Amino acid sequence: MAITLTHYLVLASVLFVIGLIGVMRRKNLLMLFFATEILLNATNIAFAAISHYIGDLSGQMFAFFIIAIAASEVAIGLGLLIVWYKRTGKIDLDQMNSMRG
Amino acid sequence: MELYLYIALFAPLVGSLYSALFSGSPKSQQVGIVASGLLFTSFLSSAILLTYVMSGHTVHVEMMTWMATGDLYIPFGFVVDQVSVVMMMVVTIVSTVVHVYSIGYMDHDKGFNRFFAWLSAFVFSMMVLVMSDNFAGLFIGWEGVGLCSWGLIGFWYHKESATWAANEAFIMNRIADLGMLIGIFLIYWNVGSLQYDVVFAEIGNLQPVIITWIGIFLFIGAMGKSAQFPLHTWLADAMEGPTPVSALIHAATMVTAGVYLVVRSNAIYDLIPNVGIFIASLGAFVALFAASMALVNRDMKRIIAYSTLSQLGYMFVAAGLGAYWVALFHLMAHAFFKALLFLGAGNVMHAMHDELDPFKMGGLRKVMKGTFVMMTLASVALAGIYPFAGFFSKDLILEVGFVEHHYVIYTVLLLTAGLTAFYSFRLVALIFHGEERYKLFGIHPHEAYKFMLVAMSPLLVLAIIAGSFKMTYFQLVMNLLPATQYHVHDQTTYWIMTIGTQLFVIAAILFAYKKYANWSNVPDGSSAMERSFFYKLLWNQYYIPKMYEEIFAKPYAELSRIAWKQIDLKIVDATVDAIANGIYKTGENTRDIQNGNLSTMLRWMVVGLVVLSILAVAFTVGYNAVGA
Amino acid sequence: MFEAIAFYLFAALTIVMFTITVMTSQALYAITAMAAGMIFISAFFFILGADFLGAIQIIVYTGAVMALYAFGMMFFDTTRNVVEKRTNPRIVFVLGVLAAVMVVAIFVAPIVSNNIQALYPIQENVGNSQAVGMVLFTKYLVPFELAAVMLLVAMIGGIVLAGKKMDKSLTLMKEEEIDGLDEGFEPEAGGH
Amino acid sequence: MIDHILTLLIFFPALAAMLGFVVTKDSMRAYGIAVAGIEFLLSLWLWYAYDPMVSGMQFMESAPLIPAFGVNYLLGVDGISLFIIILSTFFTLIGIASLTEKRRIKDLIITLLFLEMTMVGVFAALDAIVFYVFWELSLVPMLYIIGAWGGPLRIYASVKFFLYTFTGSLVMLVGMLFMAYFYYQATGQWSFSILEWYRLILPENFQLWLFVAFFLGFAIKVPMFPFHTWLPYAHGQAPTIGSVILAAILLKMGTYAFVRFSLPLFPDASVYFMMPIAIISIIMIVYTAMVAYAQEDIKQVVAYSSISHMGVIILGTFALNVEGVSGSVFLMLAHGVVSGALFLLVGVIYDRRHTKLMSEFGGLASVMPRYAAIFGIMMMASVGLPLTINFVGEFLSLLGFYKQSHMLTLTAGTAIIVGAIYMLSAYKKAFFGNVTNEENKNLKDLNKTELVGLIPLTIVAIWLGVYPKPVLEPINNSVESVIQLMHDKAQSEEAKLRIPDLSGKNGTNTMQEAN
Repeated sequence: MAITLTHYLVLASVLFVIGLIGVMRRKNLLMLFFATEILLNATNIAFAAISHYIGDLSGQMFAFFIIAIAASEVAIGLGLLIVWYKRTGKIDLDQMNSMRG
Repeated sequence: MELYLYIALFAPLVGSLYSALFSGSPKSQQVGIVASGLLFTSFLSSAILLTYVMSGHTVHVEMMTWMATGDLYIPFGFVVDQVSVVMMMVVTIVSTVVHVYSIGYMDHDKGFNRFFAWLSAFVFSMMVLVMSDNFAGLFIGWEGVGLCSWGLIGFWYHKESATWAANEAFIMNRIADLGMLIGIFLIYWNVGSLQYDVVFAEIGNLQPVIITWIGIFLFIGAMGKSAQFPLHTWLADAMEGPTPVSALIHAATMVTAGVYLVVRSNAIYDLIPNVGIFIASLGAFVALFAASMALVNRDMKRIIAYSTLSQLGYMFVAAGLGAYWVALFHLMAHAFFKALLFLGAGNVMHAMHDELDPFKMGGLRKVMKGTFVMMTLASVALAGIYPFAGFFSKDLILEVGFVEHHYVIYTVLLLTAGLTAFYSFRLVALIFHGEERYKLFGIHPHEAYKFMLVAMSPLLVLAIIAGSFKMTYFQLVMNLLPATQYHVHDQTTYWIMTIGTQLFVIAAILFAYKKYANWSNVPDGSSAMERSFFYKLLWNQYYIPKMYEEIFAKPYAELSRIAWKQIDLKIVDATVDAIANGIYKTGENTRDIQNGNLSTMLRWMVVGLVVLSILAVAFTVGYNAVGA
Repeated sequence: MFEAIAFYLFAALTIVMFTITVMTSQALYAITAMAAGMIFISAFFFILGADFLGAIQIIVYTGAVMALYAFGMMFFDTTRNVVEKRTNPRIVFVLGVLAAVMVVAIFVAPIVSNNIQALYPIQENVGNSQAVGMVLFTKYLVPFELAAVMLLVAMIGGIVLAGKKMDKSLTLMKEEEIDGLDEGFEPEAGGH
Repeated sequence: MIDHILTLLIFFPALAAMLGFVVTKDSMRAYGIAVAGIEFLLSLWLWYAYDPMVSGMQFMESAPLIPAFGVNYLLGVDGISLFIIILSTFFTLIGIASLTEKRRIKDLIITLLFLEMTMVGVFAALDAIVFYVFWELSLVPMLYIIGAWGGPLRIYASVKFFLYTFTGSLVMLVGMLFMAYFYYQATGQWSFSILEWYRLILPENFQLWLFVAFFLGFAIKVPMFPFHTWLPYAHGQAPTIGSVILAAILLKMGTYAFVRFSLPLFPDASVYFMMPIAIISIIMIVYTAMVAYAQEDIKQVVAYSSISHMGVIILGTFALNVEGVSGSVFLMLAHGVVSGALFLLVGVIYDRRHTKLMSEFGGLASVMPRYAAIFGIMMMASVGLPLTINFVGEFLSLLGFYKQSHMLTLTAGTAIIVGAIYMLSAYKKAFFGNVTNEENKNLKDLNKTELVGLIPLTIVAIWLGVYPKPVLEPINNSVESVIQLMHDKAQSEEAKLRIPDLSGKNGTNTMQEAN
């Protein structure tokens, strides 16, 4: 039995769901970051797989850019997180409600 | 000749504008004199035009374009032909007299200058009405006289009754004007033009049903202006205006515009005899109906107003039966003696300090000789006694009815002639004869200014001799109107009819004198006659004004209030507000979503993602399904 | 056959690793599991023939990003268990699954209907890195440069944010003192 | 300069308004009058340079804005828009010249000049997007005027005004985008040019939907029943100048847009919806006239009378023949002049007494004769007396629609009756009778500032009633080309029948030739 694109897509979506669950479940900001990384990686797999099975390099290109974005996100996000932690001593999501409308 | 036409037309306008300039400043005699002078100029020009027309010419000018769009082309065009020149003469003569008279009558009024502005403006509108060569121009004049009538009825605007009457007159006329407007629309879309000559030349080619509708709608217009039933109530109320106004507008000129319209459109009405019969029947009905109300009225001016209404009925009988020239002739004769009657009544009013109840007068002939003579002669003319003007015109209408074999109409008109004589002389007897009841009220009557009486004299002369123009007049208008001679063929019948009518009328006069010449008390509503049903019915004008009030005015006001308070505010507006409120409330309620908790927000984000992707899938599936 | 075995093996490993990342309450476990998961993902790239991408995955993710997280964690108290309030795990799960199904459907639909054409077909005669380079520096040159600038900006931003007032412990200072340090320093961040 | 006169007309007031920020408060009025005066002269020059014999667009200007989607800065005027532009500049001038407002006059004049820019922009725009932009921009200054200088309920009124009109125009925007998309499908190019759209013949079912989308936007602006309730509030709370501009110009945007968009773009849909719209117009005419009769506040009488007259305009527009459409375009001007003047007049009495309730007045004719005279003339014009400006428009509108339906015209014709009823009774309540209220005994008659505003309006109201030709002729020529275009485009049998064919007529250019 050959591995088809569908296998990869199912895998990607399983990972994506894991990421989503993490995003929804986690209250610790650091953990939330991990979950987003999972989401990004899940898509990367999907892109690479599509790229492979269709024979088009655009998918890989997108994966590159996603990695670049992930890297920038981590840099900025962690920076902010540290500043936040230094001011409040907590990185709990439930305590960040200054945006209450 | 065009110059004279323009002078005749625009001299009153100049007079009006000149007077309007001074309308803000206190009374100055010269305004009245200038306005009267300009009116006299207009009269002279009309007279010159009359001689010109009598020599067999007509004048037709087109001053400028008014409206032109699509196929519609309406110019300011004026025509002086055999019919319009007669009207012009009537209008200018009566209005010149009334202007001069008003200088005396309005002597003590604060609004002297304003009065002349309105009065001259009225004459201008009337001239436009009669001289226009198309229906749109006629409509300008038509509405113009309506406006001036509004301004003049409500001239004493501090009086509630006057302004109410003014509005009533205007609005009632508007109802009729709508009919006229529809008539004009019908003509335009079927003929393609509004010029008289084109319309009358083409009208025969149309389908009979369309011609009938045109005739009906134009007549509805005429009904309003000429106060025919059921739009008659405004005329009696219009007596709130100054008396010269009643004389000029509500007796001699404006109210006869309806008759003029029918006469002018004779080419149309000739083709639809059925409508003609209806017009004649309505005319006969109104003649009797109005005369009956005049029998018991105790307001001098209203009695004369009802008499006017009654005479308008006569005119419509003639016009409806196709005797257009007879209608126009009666219009002319009536204008003279009725204006005279009104001006006389004005003198009496002045003398009696605006008292209108003839029962409170009596014996005035001693102090007001001139007025007495004039009013008596005018009443004789109105009653139609030989050789006064009324005899020639009114008896002719009776003959028309007889010759055309409409015996019912003839009988009604004959009866009305008797009633007319009765109420006219009831008025004369009550005012000028009998005991001097006015002394009870401490009034010291005095004769009007000399020049007012002099001003009235031309009307007196015309009221007496107008009948002798009959043949000249007939020669003149037969160029334009159907020249049917109405003669009872049998000589015996003719003489019996004429003499019989005369005797009947004289009997009515004598009865009136007998009953009222020696009246001594002021009735207070306690006599048996005053309590009878018919008296009450007539006294309340058949309860028609009250009915209109109850059926139209009050429900309209109530409905308006409901439309505003209930429908507009409570339904339409409230619906919109409810929608807005709903959205606002939704916002308030969903505000909790934005509670600032990032975790919750993330969850909502996922919900949104799911919804969006479901939509995407659904649309794709749907699209493929449709595409396949 | 080999490919299938590899796929299932790595798939299982990745899923397990990521599940640990999401579920554990120990921050250290989480980061370790995630680093492992990242490496396993690069395996898929190699299987798919995207060698360059696989290398990048290992270098950037496992090398740079994880190192960054590790350094970041030093600032926080990582020995303590992460205590989190749980609300409605069922909703979380249902939403997750639904989202997944939809994502799959969206990805699969156009591929199943086979109406996608390759814009930049993979050339057989050149290696993956070479091919990637050709596309990256021709068609995607502008995005590439932009990404470079973005990374630079992110780097500077990260340094500025995290490195600010490193010598002071802001937790020990009062609110006013902090505000006094630097007016431009997010005055609202405390949340009043 | 003549080549860019429209751009000049649009942006000169805006530029002057911006410069106005540096003008001192005391000289602001003079500055405003000067700017509005120059603008008015420019618009008169536009009229002078306009060739009345050409039925198509003139003074066209074009510059690409978003070439990829065919959005161009496209301007031009024809007989239909020319006079509304002049009316806008005229009323801005009159409004500033007779301004009696004391509060923050500088801001007010600057706002008015901005408003002038948007008004001229709407009427000169030939590109749907440009049109839309100006259409929406016009809301902002008006909102500011109501919100900043209005009465006690101004916030409610202005929010209502904004939400109503904005909702409508959003639907209209969607319609425009669809229209552009259809154009793209038909020709393979994007275009928002109205003139390009004119050439498109849409299938009838598309026409119906698009017509409804456009209709909603226009109808709310007009405002047509049952979307009219924002207007009384807006008028009730707006300062005099706001009401004047609102009634005279802003409402005309809706009716103008009907002639500019709905008729030539969707001839079949116009015929299809003719009767329902006529019935709505008749409801507007009669119903709002009744509501007007019930009012106690004289300004509300005038406000509701506006709605009633707008009904006649809509009726004339949907007569779909030259007489009716010319009449309705003319009536737009007429109603602008008359209702603008009436609002100015109401403002005069409000300035003196700070109340608009008719029961507070009575007998004003003897205290303020000049005021009563001018009010009387304007009232009679509003009632539609011949030889006043309104009559020409009303007569032609009704005449035109009579061709389409006899019974409906007869019903609509009651406008002349009900109009007389509410106007005369309002006049009677306020002006006739004795002066009962002590406060009214010493009211001053019109002063110079007020006369400056009112006398030109009176002159125009009578002049164009007696001699409408200079205005009616260019309108007629442009309308003829619109009608011919509609006839040529019409597909259904009924539409071909209802819209007259003018091609046999001498001197009629079709729109294609003119462009």
